[in-house]
Amino acid sequence: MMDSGFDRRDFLKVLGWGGTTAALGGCGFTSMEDGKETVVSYVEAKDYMIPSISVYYNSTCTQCDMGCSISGRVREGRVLKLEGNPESAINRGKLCGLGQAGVQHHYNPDRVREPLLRTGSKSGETITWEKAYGLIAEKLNGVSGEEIAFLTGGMSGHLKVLMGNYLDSFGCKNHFVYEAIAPAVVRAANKKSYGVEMPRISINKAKVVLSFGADFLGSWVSPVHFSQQYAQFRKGVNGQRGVLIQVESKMTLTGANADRWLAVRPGTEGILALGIINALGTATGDVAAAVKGYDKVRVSKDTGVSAEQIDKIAALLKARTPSLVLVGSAAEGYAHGSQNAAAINLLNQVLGNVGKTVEAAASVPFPQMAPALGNTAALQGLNKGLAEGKFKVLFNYAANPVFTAPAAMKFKDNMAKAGFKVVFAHYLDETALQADLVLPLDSGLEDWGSHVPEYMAEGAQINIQQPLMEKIHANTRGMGDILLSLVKQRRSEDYKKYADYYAYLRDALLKNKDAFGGKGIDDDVFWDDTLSKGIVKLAGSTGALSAKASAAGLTLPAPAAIDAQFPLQLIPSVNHSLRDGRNTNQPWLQESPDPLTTIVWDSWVEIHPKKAAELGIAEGDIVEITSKNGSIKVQAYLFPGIHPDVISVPLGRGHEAMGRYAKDYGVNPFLILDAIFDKETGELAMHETRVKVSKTGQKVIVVKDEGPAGGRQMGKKIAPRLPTDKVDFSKEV
Amino acid sequence: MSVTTLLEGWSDWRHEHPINDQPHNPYKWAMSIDLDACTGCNACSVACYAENNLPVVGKEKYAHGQVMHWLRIERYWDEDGREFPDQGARFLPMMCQQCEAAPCETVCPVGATNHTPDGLNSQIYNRCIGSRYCSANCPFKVRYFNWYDYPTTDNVWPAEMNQQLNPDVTVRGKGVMEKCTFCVQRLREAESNAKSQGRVVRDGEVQTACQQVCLPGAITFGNLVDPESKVHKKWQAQQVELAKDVQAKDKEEGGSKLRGYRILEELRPYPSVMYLERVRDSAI
Amino acid sequence: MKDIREDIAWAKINKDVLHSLENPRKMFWVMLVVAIAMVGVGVGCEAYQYITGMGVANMDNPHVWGLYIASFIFWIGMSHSGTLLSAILHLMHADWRKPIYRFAEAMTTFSLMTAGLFVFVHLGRAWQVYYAIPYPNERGIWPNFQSPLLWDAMAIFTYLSSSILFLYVGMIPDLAICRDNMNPGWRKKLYTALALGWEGTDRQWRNFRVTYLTIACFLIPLAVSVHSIVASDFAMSQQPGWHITSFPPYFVAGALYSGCAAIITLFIILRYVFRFEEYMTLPILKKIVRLTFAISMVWTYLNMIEMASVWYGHDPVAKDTLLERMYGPYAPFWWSMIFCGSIVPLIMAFKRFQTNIPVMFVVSLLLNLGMWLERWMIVSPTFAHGYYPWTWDHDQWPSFVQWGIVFGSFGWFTLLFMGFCKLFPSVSMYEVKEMVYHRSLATKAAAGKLEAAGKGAH
Amino acid sequence: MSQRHLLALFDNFDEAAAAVKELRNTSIKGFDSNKDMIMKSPIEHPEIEEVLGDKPVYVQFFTLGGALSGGLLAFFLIAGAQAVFFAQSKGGKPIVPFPPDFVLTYEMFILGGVYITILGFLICAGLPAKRSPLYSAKVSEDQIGILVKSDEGAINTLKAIFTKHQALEIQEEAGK
Repeated sequence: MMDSGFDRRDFLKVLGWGGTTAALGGCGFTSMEDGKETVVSYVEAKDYMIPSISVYYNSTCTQCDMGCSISGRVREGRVLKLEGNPESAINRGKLCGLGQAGVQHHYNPDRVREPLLRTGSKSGETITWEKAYGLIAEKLNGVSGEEIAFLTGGMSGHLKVLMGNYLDSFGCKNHFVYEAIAPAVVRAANKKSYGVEMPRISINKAKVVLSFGADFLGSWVSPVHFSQQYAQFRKGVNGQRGVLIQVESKMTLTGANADRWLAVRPGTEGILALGIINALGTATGDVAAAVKGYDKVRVSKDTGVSAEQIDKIAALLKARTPSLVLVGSAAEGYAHGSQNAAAINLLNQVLGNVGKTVEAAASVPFPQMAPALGNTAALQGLNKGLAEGKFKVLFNYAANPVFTAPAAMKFKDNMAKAGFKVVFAHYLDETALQADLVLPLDSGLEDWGSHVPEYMAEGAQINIQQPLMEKIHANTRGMGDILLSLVKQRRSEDYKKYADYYAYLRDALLKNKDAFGGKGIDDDVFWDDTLSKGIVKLAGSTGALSAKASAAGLTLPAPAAIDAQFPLQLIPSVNHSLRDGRNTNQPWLQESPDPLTTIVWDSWVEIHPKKAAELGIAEGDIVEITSKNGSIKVQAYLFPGIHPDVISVPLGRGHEAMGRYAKDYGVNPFLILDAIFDKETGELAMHETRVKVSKTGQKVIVVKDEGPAGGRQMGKKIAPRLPTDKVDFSKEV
Repeated sequence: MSVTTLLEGWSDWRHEHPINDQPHNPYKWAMSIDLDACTGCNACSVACYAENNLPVVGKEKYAHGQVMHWLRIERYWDEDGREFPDQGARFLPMMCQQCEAAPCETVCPVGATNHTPDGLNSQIYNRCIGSRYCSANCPFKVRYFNWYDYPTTDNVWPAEMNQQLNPDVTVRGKGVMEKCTFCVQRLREAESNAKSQGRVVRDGEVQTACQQVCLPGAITFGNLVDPESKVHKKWQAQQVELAKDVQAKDKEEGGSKLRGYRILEELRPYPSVMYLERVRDSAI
Repeated sequence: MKDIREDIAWAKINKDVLHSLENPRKMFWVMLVVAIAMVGVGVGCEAYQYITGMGVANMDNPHVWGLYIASFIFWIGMSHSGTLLSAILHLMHADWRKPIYRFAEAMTTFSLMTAGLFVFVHLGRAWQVYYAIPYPNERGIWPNFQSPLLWDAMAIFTYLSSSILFLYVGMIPDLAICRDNMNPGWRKKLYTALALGWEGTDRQWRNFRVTYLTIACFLIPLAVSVHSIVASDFAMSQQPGWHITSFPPYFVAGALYSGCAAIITLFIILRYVFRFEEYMTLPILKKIVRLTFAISMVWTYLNMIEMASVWYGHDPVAKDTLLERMYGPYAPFWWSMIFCGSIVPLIMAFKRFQTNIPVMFVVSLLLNLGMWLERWMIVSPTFAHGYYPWTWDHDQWPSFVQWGIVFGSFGWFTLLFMGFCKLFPSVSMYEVKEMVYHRSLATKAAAGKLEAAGKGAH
Repeated sequence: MSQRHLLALFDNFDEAAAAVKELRNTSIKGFDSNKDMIMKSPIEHPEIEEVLGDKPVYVQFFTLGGALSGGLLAFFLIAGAQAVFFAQSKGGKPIVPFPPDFVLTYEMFILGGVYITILGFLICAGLPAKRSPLYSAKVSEDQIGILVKSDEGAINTLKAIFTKHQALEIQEEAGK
C-alpha cells in the first residue's frame, strides 16, 4: 500500500464487508459505510469464499443487448473485474470496454437506492416497497388494458415471458419495445430479402467484405463477435488476407480499419450498390433491368465515388469469392432507408453470398422467450398514444425516451399527459425525473435473469444471468422480482408458489430441462451445472435463406439536392462505448478516448477540414448547429474522415441528469433531429436531419489525447504500413 | 561487505545487458502486437483501468495532460495530403515497452525502477521520491506521475466505487511515478504457482489484462525464452532479436516481407514489445 | 575616477567596515521587508503544492519538469563566480579582488542554499528525500549511484560545505577585529566565539596562508565539476536538445556568466546600502565588467557551438527540437534569451558605460534574466517537443504556484544575503590593509625614498 | 625563578623587524628567542615573519591524507554498496559501472581534502586558542606586537631593546 492510509484501512473494512456479504447475506449492508458489527472472522467464512483467492462466476453482460456471456472475478464477496466467458460462442472469452465498465454501473455512487414518490416535491420522498406496490395497485384499479402502456427496451427470456403474462392479466396490448439505435430497418429489409430478420454472417469466411456503413467493429449488432471474425478475416484463409471496403459518409471505427474507405454522398449508398451490380454485369432478369440505368457515369456523379473505383470494386468482388456485403446504420438512416438496404442486400444475392457468408441463424425453440426487438417506430406509437391522452398509467423500463426522443416529437410534454408514470430505474435519468414513482432496480450484477441474444453466433443459446455478489443497497429489487410481485397482485394463486424471481427462473428452466440437454440429470446437479456454465446451449433449428435475387419494388430516389438554408447533413454518430447514452455515467467510458478523435468527457462536431476552411472554423471553435427543430452549441473538431457536405456529432452525451459522471458533459444531438421517418417501416431516419453551422466566437481547448502533432508521426517509424504485395503472411505464426 | 565478495561481484557484473549478457532464465516476459488486427476499440485500455486501479482524473485534469492511462491507443493518419484518409487510420496501442536497457532505470536517484530477473522494468512505488527523471528520460513517454492524491483528496473512488479496487494492486498515493507493469501481479501469481509445482509457467497460463480482452486477439504475451511460446515463435518468425538494434527486416534492400519492428529501436533501449506492421491491400 | 587611497588610515578601514554592521542606509530595511514578503509568497505556494499535490504547479505527463529545475540550475550557476573571484583571482594574486571577494563568497553560499530548496520543492515526495542519502540503513536500500541526480546531490553538498568553510576561514582575522572593537553585547560574544581566539600570531598566519591557498586550489576544480555534473543531468539523458556533448562547458560558462552579472548587481547594491564607496571603487567595477564581458562572449560562442553541433549532427529529432525553440511556442523566450545574453552585454564593451552605475545595474539585471531564460529554454522545449510526437505538449504553461515559488526564491536569497552582510563584515578588512600596504611599498620602492620606508603605511 | 611577559607594540613594521632580529642575535639569560617570542600582526606579511627564522608548516600533509582517504572511501563505499547490497541490473549497464563511480569518487576526494585541511589548520595553528596573557586591540588594527616571556632578570634588557627600536608602548604583566 502507498503511504496514504486510505487503501489498507479500506481494504480491511472491505474484508469485513466481504465476509458479511458472503456469510450473512444481504443483512449486513445497511452498516456498510462503517463495517462495525459486520466484521466476521474467516473461521466462519463460507466454503466458496477463501480469503485472497478469487472465484469466477459466470453471468450475462447487461451493458448492451448483444448478450455476451461474462465471467466475473469475485474476491472477498466483491466483484472486481469482468472477463468474457470462453464457453459462449458469441464472445468466446472476450469482452469489450463497454462490458468491462459493467462494474462501474454496479458500484455507481449515483444509483437510486430507495423507492421514490415524486408527486409534487422535486426530489421525491422515500417510501417503502409495500407502499409502492400498494400505490400501483391503487392506480391500476379500474383502469382498462388499453389505458395502460408499458415502454421497455429490448427484452427477452423469462423476463419477457413474465412481462407478457402481466400485461395479459389486464388484457393490455400496449407493450412498446423501444431502442433508440437499433438496426430495425435492416431487420425489415433482411426479412424481405432473406426471409429472416437477423441472418448469421461470417466475416471470417469472406475474402472481400463490402460494408455500407455497418460499423461491425464498433457498435453494429455484435461487435465483440465480429471483431473476432475480423481477426481471422485479416489472417485470411490460406494466406490470402481479407479485404475490407467501407462505404459511408462519416468514418466509423470499422471505416478506420478498412483497406479502402469511400466517402459516399449521404443517402446514395443504394445507388452505389446498384451501380456495382451493373458493373458486375452478372445480374439477370428483373435485376438486370432494375440496374440498367445505373451506369458508372451516373452512379459516380450521384454518389461521388469515382468510376474507376467502382470498376475496381466490381473486379475485386468478381475475383475473390465468397464475399460479403453488409448494410448498416449509415445506409438505413434515411427516408428511403429500406430501399437502400434492399438494394444492398440485392448485391449480396447477386454475388451469390447467401448460404456462403450469409446463413440462417439458429433460433430458440421457445418463441415466447425470443427477444422482443426494440425500434423507434414503437416510440412513435407510444408518443401518439400519449399525445392523445390515451394512457392513464405508463410504465417505463430500460429506456430513456426523454433523452433519446427527438425534441420535435415533444415526448416529454406528451408523457406528462399520462396520469401515473412508473419508472423502473437504476439512476435518476431524464425519464425517471418525469416519473411519479421511481422504483430502484438491482444492478445487472445483482440480478437474476435469462437472455436470448438477438444475434445467434452458432447454434442457439440462452444466457443465464446470476448475481455476482450480494446487493449493495438493501432496498433495490430485480426487475423480475418486481414483475412477479405485480403479477401476484393480479393472479396471486398462479404465482404464489414462487417466493421470488429466482424460484420462478429455476422452476421455469428445470421444467424444460430435457430441451436444454438435461435429460435424466438430477435437478440440482443440472441447475448448478447451468449456473457454472452461464449459458444453455440448445439444438436450435436453422431454416434456409432465400437466395433468389429480386428487384421487385425497388425504387431509389435521386440524391437529395442541397438545401440552401440548411446546407449540411447531420449524422449523429454512434460511439462504440457510449451508444445511446445509457452508460454515459460510467467514468471509464467517459475517460476512454473516442478512437478516431481521441476526445474525452465531451461532445464535438466533426467537420471536414475543407469545409471548415470554407466556414472559417478552426479546432476548438464553439459552433452552433441549427436544424429546423432547434440548435446545439458544441466544440468543432476538424476530421478528415467525413464527407464535406456532412457534419457529425456523437450520441450519448449531453445528459441533464443521471449523476455526477454524466450530467452536463457535452450536448445531446437527439434533441435537434428532424422527425423524418422511413417510408416503409416508420423508423426514425436518423441521418435525414439537415443543419447549418455558424460560429459563436467562443473558443475552447479540445480535451483529447492526441497532441499538437495531431495524427502525424513526424517522419518517425512509429506506426508504419505495408501494402499486401510487400508481405508474406504464409511465414507468419 | 568483504573485498572478496566485492571483487567477485565485479567479475560477475562487469558485462552489459542484454548484449553480451546471459539471457533471462527461466522467464523473459515479452509481447507482440499485430497492428493489422488491432481495431483501436480501446477495450484494452479500459481493462487496464479495471485491473490496475487506475484513477479516472476527470475532464479538467485530462485537459491539463494529467491523465493516467497506462495503455493509450494512438491514432495516426496518412500524411500524403489526400482529401480523405481513404485507407483508414492507423491505431497503435502504446504502453511501457519494458525495455531491456531501459533509459529510465539508470537515472532514478533512488533506484525505484529496476530490471527484474524475469525481464520486467519494475517500478517500486514505496521507494519512489518523485524526481520524475525516469519520465524525463523515457523516449516513449509512457510513465505517468501521480500529480494529486487520487484516492483521498481527489476522491476518485467514492463510496461503493472503491469496492471495485483490485486488492492485488497497490493504490498509488500522490507523488510517485507509475506505468504499465505487464500486470506483474498476475505474473507473480503464475510464477509462484508454477514454482510450487516444480515447473515453469506454461504458455497461455497467464495473460495480461489487455491481452485477455483484446477482441481481435491482436496482443500476444508470453515467455520469450520458452521456445514453445507463441510470442517466441512470432518473434522468431519476424526475425526480431531482443539484443539487436538492427534487425533482418532493416538490413534487406527493398523490404524483406517481414512485418515485425520495434519502435525507436535506434535508441537501443531494446524494447520487449514487438509490433507487426499494419497492412493495406494493394489491389483496391 | 579614484581607487582606494594607499594612505588610508588602517583604523579607518576597521571603523568604516564595522560601521556597516550597525547602521546601513534605510534602503537596507526596505530590501529586508520586501524580501520577507517575497519569501512569504513562496512559502504559501509551496504549502499549497505540498498539501494538494504537484499537479497544482500545472506540470503534466510527459512535461514533468518545469521552472523548479530551471531555477535550480540558475541558482547553482550563480554560485560559481564567488569561487571564481575569490579562488582563481587569489591564485593569480589579483589584489583588486580583495575588497569584493567576501560578499562574492557569501553569494556563492546562499545561492547554493537557494538552489538546494528547489530540490525539495521539485520532489513529488519531499518527505522521503532521505532515500537519496547513501548510508547503511535498516531498509537495506541504497541510492542509485548511476543517477546524475545523485552526483548532483553529492557535488552540491561538497560545494556548499566547502564554500561555507572557505568563507569562514577567510573571515577569522576579521572576526577577531570585530571581537576587539565591539562593545560588550551579543555581537561581541558571537564574534569572540567565532574568532577562535585568533590573535594574528606568526604561527596562526603561517598556517592560515597555506590552508587558504589549498582550499582555493580545491574549490576551482570543484566548482567546474559541480556545473558540469548539473549539465550531465541533461547531457547524460537521451533526449533531443539535451544529449549534447558541449553541455558541460556550456553550463560552466553560463554559470560564471550569470554569477558575474549577479556580482555586479550586488556590488552596486552593497556599495550604496553599506556606504562602501571608498572600498568598492569604480576601477574595481570596471574590472568585473570587463571580466563579465569576456565571459559573455565565451557563452555566446558556446551557444553557437551547441547549435552548430546539432545542425551538423544529422539527428533530425534534435534539429527539430532546436527549431522548435526558435520558432515554436517558446520562441519569444528563446529570442529574449539571445537578446539578453548576447546582445545586451555588448554595452559593456564601451568604456564610458563600464563605470556608469545605473547602466551597469540595469545591464546586470538583464543578463541575469537572460541566463534564467536560458535555463528554462534548456529544460522545457525538450519536454514539449521530444522524441514521441503523440505526447507533444505545446500548451503547458507553469501555474502561479511555480511562478510564486520562483519569485519567493529570489526573496529568500536576498534575505539570507542581506542578513549576512548585516552580521558579518562584507568587506575583508585585513586584506584591504594588505592591499594598500603592498601598493604603498611598491610606490615607495619606485620613488626610491628609502629613508621614508620607515613610516610604514601611514 | 618566576617568569613574566612583555608586549611591545610597533607601528613601524621595519623597526619591529629589526627588534626581532636583535632579540634573536643577542643571547639573553633566561630568554630563548625561539620559544619565548611571538609576533602578532594585523595583516599577513611573510617578509617580516622571515626574520623569525624558518618555522615549518604541516597542513599540506593533512590535505594529502584527507584527499586520498576521501577518494578511497567513496570508491569502496559506492562500488561495495552496488556489488554487495544493491546488486540490481539497471538500464543494461554493469552492476558496478565505473564512470559514475569515478564521478562520485572525485567529489569525495575534494570533500575529504577540504575537510581534513581545515582540521589540519586548526591543529597546526592551535585554534581555538587560549587568549595570551598580554594582548592589545591595536594588533588587529595597524600595529605589530611582539610578545616575549622571560625571567625577571632579563626584563630590563628586553625593554631596552624595544625602546631602542621605537616601540610605541610596552605592556608589562602585573608583577607579584
